[in-house]
Amino acid sequence: MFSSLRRRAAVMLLGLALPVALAACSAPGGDQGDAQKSDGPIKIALVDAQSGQLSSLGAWELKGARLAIDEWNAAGGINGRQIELGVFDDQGDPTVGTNLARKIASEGYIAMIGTAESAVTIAMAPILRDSKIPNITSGQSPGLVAVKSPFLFLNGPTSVTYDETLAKYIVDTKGLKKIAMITNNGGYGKGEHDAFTKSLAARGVTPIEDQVVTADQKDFSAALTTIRQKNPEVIFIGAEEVQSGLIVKQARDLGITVPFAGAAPQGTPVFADTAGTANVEGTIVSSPYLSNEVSEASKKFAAAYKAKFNEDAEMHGAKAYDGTQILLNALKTSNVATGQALADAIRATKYAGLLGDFAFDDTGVGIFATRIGTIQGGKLVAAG
Amino acid sequence: MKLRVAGIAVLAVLAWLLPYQLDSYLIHVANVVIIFAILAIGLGLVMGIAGQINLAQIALFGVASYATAILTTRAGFGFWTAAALAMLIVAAIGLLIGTPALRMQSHYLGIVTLGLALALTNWVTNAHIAGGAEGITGIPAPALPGIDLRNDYFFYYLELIVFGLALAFGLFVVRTPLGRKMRAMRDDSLAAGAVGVEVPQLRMTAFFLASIYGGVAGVLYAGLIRYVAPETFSIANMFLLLAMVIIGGRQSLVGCVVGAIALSVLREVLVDYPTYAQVAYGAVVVLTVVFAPTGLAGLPTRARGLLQRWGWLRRDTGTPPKLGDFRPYDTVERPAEQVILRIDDVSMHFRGLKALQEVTMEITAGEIRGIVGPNGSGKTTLFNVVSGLYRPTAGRVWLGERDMTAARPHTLARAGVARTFQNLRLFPLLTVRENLLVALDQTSVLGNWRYALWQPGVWRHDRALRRQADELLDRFGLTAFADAAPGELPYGTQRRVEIARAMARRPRLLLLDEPAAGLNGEEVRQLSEIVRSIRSTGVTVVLIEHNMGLVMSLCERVTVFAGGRVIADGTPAEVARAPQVVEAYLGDSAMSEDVPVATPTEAKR
Amino acid sequence: MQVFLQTFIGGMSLGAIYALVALGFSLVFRTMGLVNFSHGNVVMIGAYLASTFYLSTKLPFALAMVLAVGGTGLIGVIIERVLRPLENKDFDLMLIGTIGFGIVLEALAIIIWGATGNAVPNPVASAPLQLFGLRIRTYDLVVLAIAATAAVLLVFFLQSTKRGAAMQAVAMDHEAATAVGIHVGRSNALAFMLGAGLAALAGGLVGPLLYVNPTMGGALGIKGFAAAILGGFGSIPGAIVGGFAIGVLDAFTAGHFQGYSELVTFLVFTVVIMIRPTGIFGERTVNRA
Amino acid sequence: MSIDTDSPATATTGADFTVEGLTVHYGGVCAVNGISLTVPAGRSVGLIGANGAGKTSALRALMGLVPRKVSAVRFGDTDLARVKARDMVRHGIGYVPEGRHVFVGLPVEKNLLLGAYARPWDAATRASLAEVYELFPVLEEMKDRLAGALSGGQQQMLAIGRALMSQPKLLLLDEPSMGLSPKLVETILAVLQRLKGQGLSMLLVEQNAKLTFEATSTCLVMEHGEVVLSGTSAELSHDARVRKIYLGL
Repeated sequence: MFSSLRRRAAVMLLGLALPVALAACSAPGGDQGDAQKSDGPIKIALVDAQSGQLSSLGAWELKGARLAIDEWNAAGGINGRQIELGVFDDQGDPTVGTNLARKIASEGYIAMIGTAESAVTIAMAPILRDSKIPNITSGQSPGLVAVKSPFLFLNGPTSVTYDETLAKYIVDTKGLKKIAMITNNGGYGKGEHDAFTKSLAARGVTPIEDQVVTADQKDFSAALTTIRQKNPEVIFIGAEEVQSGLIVKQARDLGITVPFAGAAPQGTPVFADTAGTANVEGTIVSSPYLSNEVSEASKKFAAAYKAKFNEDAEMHGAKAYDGTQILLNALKTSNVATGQALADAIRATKYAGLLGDFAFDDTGVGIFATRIGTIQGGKLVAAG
Repeated sequence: MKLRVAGIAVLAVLAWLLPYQLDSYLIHVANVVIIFAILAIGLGLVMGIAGQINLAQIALFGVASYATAILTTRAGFGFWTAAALAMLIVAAIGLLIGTPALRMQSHYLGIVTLGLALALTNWVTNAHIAGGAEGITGIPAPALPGIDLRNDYFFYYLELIVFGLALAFGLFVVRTPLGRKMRAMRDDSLAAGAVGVEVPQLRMTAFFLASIYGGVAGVLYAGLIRYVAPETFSIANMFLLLAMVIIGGRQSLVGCVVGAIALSVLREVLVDYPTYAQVAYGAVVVLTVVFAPTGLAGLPTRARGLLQRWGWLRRDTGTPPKLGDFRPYDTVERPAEQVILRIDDVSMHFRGLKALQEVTMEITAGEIRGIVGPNGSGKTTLFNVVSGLYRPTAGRVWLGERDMTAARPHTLARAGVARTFQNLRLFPLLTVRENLLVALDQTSVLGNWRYALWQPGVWRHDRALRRQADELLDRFGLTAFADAAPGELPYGTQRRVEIARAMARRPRLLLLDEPAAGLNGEEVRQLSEIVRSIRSTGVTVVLIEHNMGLVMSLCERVTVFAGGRVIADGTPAEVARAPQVVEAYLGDSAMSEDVPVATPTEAKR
Repeated sequence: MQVFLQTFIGGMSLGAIYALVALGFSLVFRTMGLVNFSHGNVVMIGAYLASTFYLSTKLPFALAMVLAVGGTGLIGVIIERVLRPLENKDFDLMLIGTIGFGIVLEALAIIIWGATGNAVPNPVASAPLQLFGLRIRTYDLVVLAIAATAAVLLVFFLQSTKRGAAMQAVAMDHEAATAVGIHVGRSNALAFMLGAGLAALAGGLVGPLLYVNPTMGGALGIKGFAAAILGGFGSIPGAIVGGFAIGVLDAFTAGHFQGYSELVTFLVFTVVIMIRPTGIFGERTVNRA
Repeated sequence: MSIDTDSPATATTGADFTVEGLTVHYGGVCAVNGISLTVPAGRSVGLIGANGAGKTSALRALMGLVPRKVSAVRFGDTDLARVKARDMVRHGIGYVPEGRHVFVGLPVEKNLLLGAYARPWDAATRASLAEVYELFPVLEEMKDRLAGALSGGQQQMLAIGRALMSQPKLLLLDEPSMGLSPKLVETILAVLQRLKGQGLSMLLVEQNAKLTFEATSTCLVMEHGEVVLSGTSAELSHDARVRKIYLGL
């Protein structure tokens, strides 16, 4: 019994010792550092939800990025090299995101576009920073800035900008002071809540009502009735498209007639469809990309988009298009640099895009203005 | 045995060498897989081993990662300090989530654990301290002297060691008293209570164990990903984990691990088609429960069975083992004549049915009492009242001087009441030896501290129990069947196993419910010998029996039941002559006169 | 006071949906002794079918609902047929089997209809009623009326029809039911079909109130199941009362605890169930001990 | 055979019920070992024996409720060997299970109507119902109560009434006296005698020998899964061997 035990122990020890000895010679995983070869295609990753609830955002972003890359490739690529877009599905799950961050690092991608969900991007950021892969995201949460990664860039404004512009319009321009808020406790809603409250506070305005709902709440009678009793002049919404639509629909049913105000989600067709077209009339929207008719560039973009994908362009596609353009410009100016050099090149890029004029600061934010529009006759038009 | 050791060694070496084959991404995948495997072991323990539905395992995992994240980033603790505190927190939450299991089972437990899991997710999504929906970034990497655990390769070895320990501990639990009791409770919680298993406390223990595994996995996760967010602990991931355990085979911890690895790999292979992966694993879950309830772990057994049926594999055709002779106990002096069991005016009503009506009887220490009566006259109900399965509608039950009316089955078992069941309630998935071992173990749930602090103590205790079991097997002539599943044994042998199991506790009072049902003549003779020997050690025996020959020859006194009442009480001869008894049985008092009455000792069979 | 009443009305409206979902749970439990964890996903399928018929084929809402109820009932039959070998054998395994079906149904919905979902316009165009400063949506009244009708019809079916009585008899004693000539398997299939039909009714009605997407089944299923248990599992009046109780509880916790409403709802539910495991109408219909 | 039109359930058509070589195994135990029996048309046959002798197993196997091996089951010219348990009632076999097994959560009248499940619920059914109520007046008094709230004796009457509702040509009864007081046993006996008088074929499985002897014309005695004695009820009621089997004396 004992001798067999000893023998077993000896075998085990040997089993342990062998790999340890091997490990001493060479650490496992010596495959890293196979830097981008200077020929062959330039590999860029697009990480976004291609499945799950956020997959429509992912699909739009993919189209925007694809459009930009196809334009460059048609024009001969960069330094004669074609650009290859690898598409990865994060399923809207941050853990999957962290896996993908490692995957694109190990497969030699030099830059990443996406994701549309701040939580996923935040989860990926430390790994991308360690791997020195610049990332241009479509998220807008102030939390992205708080990550303080020199490799993380935003292709649009943060909630702070959206809501500062909105507060300025509502309070300063329109002179509305009786403002009620209804926001959800999800990542997006919470960012909106904090940013808008801050912008109001800077103007000495306190919301007359501040209701928080859960991200999957369906009935808002309690919150909306409380708001109705306070007789606000405008109601700020911080929630995603569908939930915002439900809130507006129920508010109208409860006899609330005042306009709603919000950021990008309130400018989308999904919001209008869910709420009912009549119900969203007069909604005030703060967005860097109000519609495809905003400028000559956007008209051109929308036409190309329509021609390629046979559907109307919208904001997320435009954001990804801008972000990809910035990345490709930086690659061109830096002679296809990678790592820190590429990040520096992006930071130095000035680009007049669909969303406005990009010029990045140290926080990775490149644009600090949005436009105000209102929904009139079912269409989002720039406010006069 | 040698083969198994060699297999384990080969697997260990392969696992140790695995990183050399993996690139930096795949090693990360491997790290995540190991975490899921640890979680699956925990879920396997609570669901497969202890039989408690737990849909909050992912939430426990989340609690530990969040606790680690909050304690490191907000409170500034070091990683390992935070991890230790997180384990305490998750254990407390595990006990909390397990509390409903004291009151409810099955789907009730399912919805309540699911609800509590959602409540926890809701809390982390809201609480400022938990970072809301964006979660918490910047968890410091765990540090070990000289090893950089930010490196996924080194983290792999850390995980591998923890996983090895976790699996070994899990298997250790399953094979030692605690796990045996949990398996017994899963197979038949009623019978488990009757042999002294503290069922409610054991359910809590199962949840506690699951929470420890959830905690370990959660801490590792926090150290690996260094980021936590609510989505990771979603219901979808809970169902994925459940699928791993079901597909792998919930009753085998190794099966759970295999399931976890298989599904994780499948998910990775189908990473670009997550929806189809979902269809695939959902469908496999359905097919598994319908066609292979034991999962992947049960496949070898099923395959062997199939091959045998097709004639490709020879059946084991040695001579079937034979039931040995019973070795009588040493006789001790008969205890003083005192009342050991007093049933005082007990009534038991079920809705419209009055199963027992004002039953009063006394049983003297050291006697063999027969309880007879037509079907449905309330005999088994009386046993159920005495052994604590039912709480009587009225009346009291006294064991010696103790009022046991409201006692739970395990309390009664620990006070010296043992019983068998009319329809045999052996634990079907335990071997014969394990059936006895469950009953032999007298330690209380609190005695399980040894599992945490002094495992050699457990080991030694288990060895002692096994010696006792061997002695008991030998005494009852069951040695040849020690490792067989009870269901494979002849009926008469199963009956004997049940009596041996009841005797394992060295009871003062043994209740036998129709011990001779289904036995042939020779077996009945052996039974009567066994019962006499048991009595000769000072144990009081009460038996319900329809085999009147046995009752007449064995019992000193007989109590006759009819319609929930005691209609006669006396020596067998007296009772057999009593007109009300004859009427109750044959329905005809006239028949009692024209037949000569034999003396009890003459009766044979 | 006004907030209180308006909140109450809001809770009643979703409560009616929860009640319908709970009815399906309870019916299947009462007639088969089975908890169907895929019920929520069946609700989702019903919602998709109804909205698809309503939106893409431009059928009248009522007709779309009827078609959806029929189509979903068929899914119920399939689930029952696949899991039939486990009936009266292993309850917990069957429960896990239904979870597996739920996973498959959700994935199939994504494959067929996409992951994003769609909004369903309100089929009842008239303006909300005004009553003492309270506003009641006309569609809510329609939902309440349909839920009430469904409950009444169900009670009628169970109490006054041969099939209904037979179905309950099967759950109480499947052997005695066999002896009087009832085809137990067919009866169970019908029970499952009705349960799925009720789910489709709930799903179709909830579409215009909310939004139809593949994951909607999770929340509706869990809340509906909680409602059924709260009311007393297997009890028809219990399902109705439980549905409204969960709806109203939800509405009020949302009002008082804001973001933490779900936490409070489930804690309240757990405590209630711990104290009274048999629910409000605590009849012990099927005892598996 | 004469048909008594006043009786509740006697559409006796003169068919003999025959079983040959019935064997039942339960988890390794042979509960019934190749027994054969015949219930001649319009007659009642008793199957008695101590508990555990295999009577109930035999009856359940006859119904097809448990797996069995059997060479033949015939009812007149009809071969019932392959008929499923749920279809036995459609061939005129009524079954009163052991331990009553009424549908506890349904009202009494619903229980009775379910007995007629295989027939359309029409005027004829109402007539059968009235006949059952006539036979068991107490059931009519209790018709809206839940069956679970009835006493044991009432449940037994309900179980018999339910079986009669199908208008069986042969009634299989499993221990109708089980758990009943002597007075109730008398009531049940009276009912069985009345049914016997009406010419309904019956197979009565019983532990209560006296009840069986009085309710049947011939009897079989079972022990250890086999038929060990048979004869007319009158003969057997004076046979000491029966007593020995029962009381072990």
